[in-house]
Amino acid sequence: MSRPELAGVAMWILGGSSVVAAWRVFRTDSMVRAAYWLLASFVAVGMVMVLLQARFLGLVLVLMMAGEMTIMAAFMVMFMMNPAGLNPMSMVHQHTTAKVAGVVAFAGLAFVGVAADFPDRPVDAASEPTAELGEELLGDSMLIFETAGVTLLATMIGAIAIAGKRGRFGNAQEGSAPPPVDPDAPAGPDARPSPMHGGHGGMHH
Amino acid sequence: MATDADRDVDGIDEDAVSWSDPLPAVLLVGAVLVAGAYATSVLDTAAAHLVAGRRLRLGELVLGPWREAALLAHMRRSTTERPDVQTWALAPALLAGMAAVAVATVPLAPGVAVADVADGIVLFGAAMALVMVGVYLHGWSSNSVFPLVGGYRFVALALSYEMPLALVLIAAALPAESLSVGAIVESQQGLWNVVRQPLGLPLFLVAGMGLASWGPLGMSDGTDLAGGTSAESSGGARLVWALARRFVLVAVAVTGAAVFLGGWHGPVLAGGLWMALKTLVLLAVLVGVGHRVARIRLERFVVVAWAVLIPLALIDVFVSGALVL
Amino acid sequence: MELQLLLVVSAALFGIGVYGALSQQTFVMIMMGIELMLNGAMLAAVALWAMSGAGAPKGQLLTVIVMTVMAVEAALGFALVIGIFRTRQADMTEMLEQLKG
Amino acid sequence: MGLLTSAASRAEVPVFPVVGAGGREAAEALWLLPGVRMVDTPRAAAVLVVIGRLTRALLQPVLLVHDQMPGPRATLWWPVDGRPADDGTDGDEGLLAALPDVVTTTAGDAAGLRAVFADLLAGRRPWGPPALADIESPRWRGVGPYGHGGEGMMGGVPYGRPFAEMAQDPDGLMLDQLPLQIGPLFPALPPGLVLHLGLQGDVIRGVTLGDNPYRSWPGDPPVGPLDSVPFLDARTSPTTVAALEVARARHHLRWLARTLRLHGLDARGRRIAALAGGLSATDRPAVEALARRLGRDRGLAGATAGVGVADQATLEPLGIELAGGPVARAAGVAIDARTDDPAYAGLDFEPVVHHGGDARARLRQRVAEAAQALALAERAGDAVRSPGPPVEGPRGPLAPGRTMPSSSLIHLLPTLLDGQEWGDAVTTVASLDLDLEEAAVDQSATAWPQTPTGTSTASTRTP
Amino acid sequence: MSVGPFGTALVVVLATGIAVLATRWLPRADGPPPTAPERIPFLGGGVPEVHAWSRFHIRYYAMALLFLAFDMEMVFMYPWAVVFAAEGAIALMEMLMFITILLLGILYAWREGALSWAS
Repeated sequence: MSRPELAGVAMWILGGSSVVAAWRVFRTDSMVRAAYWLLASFVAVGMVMVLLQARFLGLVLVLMMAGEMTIMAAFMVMFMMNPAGLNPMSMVHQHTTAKVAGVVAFAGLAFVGVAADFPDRPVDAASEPTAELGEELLGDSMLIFETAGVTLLATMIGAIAIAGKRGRFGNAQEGSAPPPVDPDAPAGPDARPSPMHGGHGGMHH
Repeated sequence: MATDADRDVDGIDEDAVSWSDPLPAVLLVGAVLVAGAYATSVLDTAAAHLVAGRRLRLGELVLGPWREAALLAHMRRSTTERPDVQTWALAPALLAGMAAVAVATVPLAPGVAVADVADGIVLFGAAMALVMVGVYLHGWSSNSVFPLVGGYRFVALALSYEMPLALVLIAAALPAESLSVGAIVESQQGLWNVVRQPLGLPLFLVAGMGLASWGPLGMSDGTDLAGGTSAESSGGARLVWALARRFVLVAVAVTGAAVFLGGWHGPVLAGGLWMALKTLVLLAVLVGVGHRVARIRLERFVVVAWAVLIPLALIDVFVSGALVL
Repeated sequence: MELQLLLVVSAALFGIGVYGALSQQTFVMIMMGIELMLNGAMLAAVALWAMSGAGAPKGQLLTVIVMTVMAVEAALGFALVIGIFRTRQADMTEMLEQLKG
Repeated sequence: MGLLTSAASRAEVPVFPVVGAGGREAAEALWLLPGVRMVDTPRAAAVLVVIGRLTRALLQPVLLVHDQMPGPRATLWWPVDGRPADDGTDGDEGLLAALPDVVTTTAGDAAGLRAVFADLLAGRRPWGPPALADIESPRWRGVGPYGHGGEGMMGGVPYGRPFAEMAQDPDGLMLDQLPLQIGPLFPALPPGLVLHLGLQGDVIRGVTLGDNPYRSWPGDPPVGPLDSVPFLDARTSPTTVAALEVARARHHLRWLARTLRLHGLDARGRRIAALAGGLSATDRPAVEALARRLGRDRGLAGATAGVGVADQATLEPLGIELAGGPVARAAGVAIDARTDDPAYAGLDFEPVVHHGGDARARLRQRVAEAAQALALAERAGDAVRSPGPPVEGPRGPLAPGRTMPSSSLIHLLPTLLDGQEWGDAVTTVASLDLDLEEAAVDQSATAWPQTPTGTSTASTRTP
Repeated sequence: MSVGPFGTALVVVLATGIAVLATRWLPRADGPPPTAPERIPFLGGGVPEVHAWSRFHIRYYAMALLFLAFDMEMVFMYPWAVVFAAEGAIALMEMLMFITILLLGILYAWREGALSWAS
């Protein structure tokens, strides 16, 4: 069995296993298993990418997703009851519409995938994809590279501001203090008018 | 579709015993891991006796690890009330597999490159990220309090050391102009990276110690958690977990030797011998520090890792980058 | 032939992601559905890059940007989940239906 | 299988020690025995060594720990200076008989231990049968869709245990809190310490002390002997100052050895334990060098700095601030019973004081006191101390009619441990150097024997 | 039959994993199956009242979110490292800018106390 056939068979197996893993994600009761079935699906997709000569992307996907899925598992266990699936876990709503939407999405995309004839321009095997990506990042798409950086900075600041308990403008539950009417009054958590309405509100009553 | 000429894309010629054939590769990597784990245990016992000032009998030193392994293999495999059996068995296998792939990416001797892929250090990074998954699963699976706390501690530790670990390897890849570990070893022909990038090796060893949860960064299996993630594993499961952790330590030592100590470069001895020597030196350093420095408080290490280690690693990257120009 | 296979697989991943995102009640499971959709999209992008895009670097860049989107989405998603859980003890969408005055 | 078992039988014996009443001294020796390895969890142990007298309250935990040992297991009992095996007053066979086939050997006998272990692995000795009956609460079998005892998503007793209840935490999140009883035999805590605590994630919420397992009820043999026996005798019979001070230094070094083992430094702890074993006044330079090295040890300093701060305000309500003792002196209280003891008048004795009151200050305090004690022992020569004034024990002053230091120190735990991370809590408890037996003396109906030579003249004592 | 470096790496991983899993069926002196008390988790002699699996409060969630965003920095740095020598000083400048932007995020997190664990 020569290399290309082996690669073809491997692609079938990996593609199939990523779909089965994705299906298992919503079928298991245990949250940690759900997160790691999703990781298995990502690892299978990563290996398919490696087979498609996009070696760097496949490996980096696995690197990223291992960390992300562990954090996802930790968050799920933190917030959801019955985290280990000891009781049957089926928290679903609008089930039929979801199934229909899923099948329609699959059918539509699969039809496009099969019916359309895409030009047959395979990537030449001797190319250095990682180096090309590097030149691309530093050359034409340098702007995208830097905006990605700024986006990540915004994400960091936003995530910490939202998730944090004690912000500079008072604790998360106490609701943020609206700006005082006269500008020279001291702003911030200590300038707390009478219990206000709206805003987070939730924890006050 | 793909061209059917059976051209070997990565340019490794088919010599007599090509180490990249599956069977010899598995045997070689297995041999390196088991020998490394044995050497780690022997060094650990020797360091313990040295620091404790106890008399060291050679027979006990050489046969000690084998006897302890035989004892654990002989003991029965007990379990807890409602564990997650599959993930409990998967965790050590995942750790051992990732340590194996990390060793496979490293060229162990001039011609011997098991799986020297073009993106070697990215594969090492991916493998080490999955090590975190393995240890967390090992803590989670036994449905017992202390392993769970040990598992969560390791996730915090892993999220802190992963950045410096990867950045330091990137710094080593700059002069080599390639992410392949073989190319990095080639680039250290005259000048080893430990000299060219002094910050590299210490940061790598700190992150590596956290990875194998060894010594001062031994958060996942600490004595204050009655054994941490392995508090409930017994018999064969305990043996396999101890082996897997030593395999990860060996993977760290082998990669450190290749990336920072010039790999198989060396004046007189054969390449493979240099590689073994350097790995043993790094293992001795890792084990020695484990017996000298107390376990660090995790909350302090997280702040130090993010506020000190990452900036240091970035300085290391940019300084070595500037040097390459 | 392989391109069709890969596009069908990515369509399947996308379909399961849509099903998951719409059917699940808890926020984190909805995020897993979204991640699956992005996973399908990324597989399709790489398949087309490799098979009919002649390895254009922009194809790889698109995949890296999709990865960035996944990271940003996950980070902000979890931040919102924590924020909501802290103020409302709600980890399911149902609990948020009535906006308290 | 012959090769495997023959190699296994020559391995170091994995031992899980159970410290019964009076067994503290022998447990120190167990750590240093050749060919023996102390393990942190019974899952890794092959031999369960019960040292000293098995009290009534220790029986159930010991049976459970015995059953948690996996494979080939044996139980060994090390009697302590001829004391009765256990509280066995109910019927003829004692409590120890509840443990399957116990082997009795003399304390500290490594050969006997290895012989039992070799028989065990060679098959000449059968594995210890389970001590507790194999009864499983059937109430959950067959209930619920999987037959797992749960109904719906939150209810029921899936697989025999309910889920934890939720509790508010200062971080503003309502999350589960596990109600736990960390039993008397947890290796990282002092032997016999029982803590009922809520664990939310890895943070302790709300600690209450369990009852003391070493407490002896009317009709039981008295508590003890305690590891502070030389100081207890010094109150009634004249003893040389040098003997007292060397005993104090040995006590502090043994504490230091156990604490280093908890911080992951088993080898360094073993070296100090060996030094403490054969300690004499001539070891003063070695101990002073050790004190300097520990002062510079940044790793240990980092692990203990700011952990478990017990300043004068927290000590005061428990009377520790008035009494003195290393914990108080580490918080800046310069009270030491030896200052107004005539025997120490000529030795220009100055109480060592540290500030901060955290685990690091206590560590430095005890090591400095050990070095100072040896210096005093050298200077004192063979001066004899006459009984009368209160004796400064290694944990605090010892005087008749006054509570033992440990029983007031132990009440620090609920205030110190609340809100602490588990690792810090273990460091804090270790830094207080608690001895549950010493605390049991105040609660016991009968006191420890006045004279150490075994002729127990039990004198009643109001608890 | 050479399957290329990645094929070999995959074979090595699977072989090691299967070897570790296979140790479960090694011949060993197996006693009777563990009884109910033998399966009780170890709490130092105490019996647990609830399952250990519960909503575990990870107090470092802010640092986890920071990790998610900062992890992407590595993805951009790998290709940069490959072409760095060829591109010269401009590459150094660009990556320096990218990194300072992200270090601002860490600085913010440090000042906001996101790195120190929630109480």
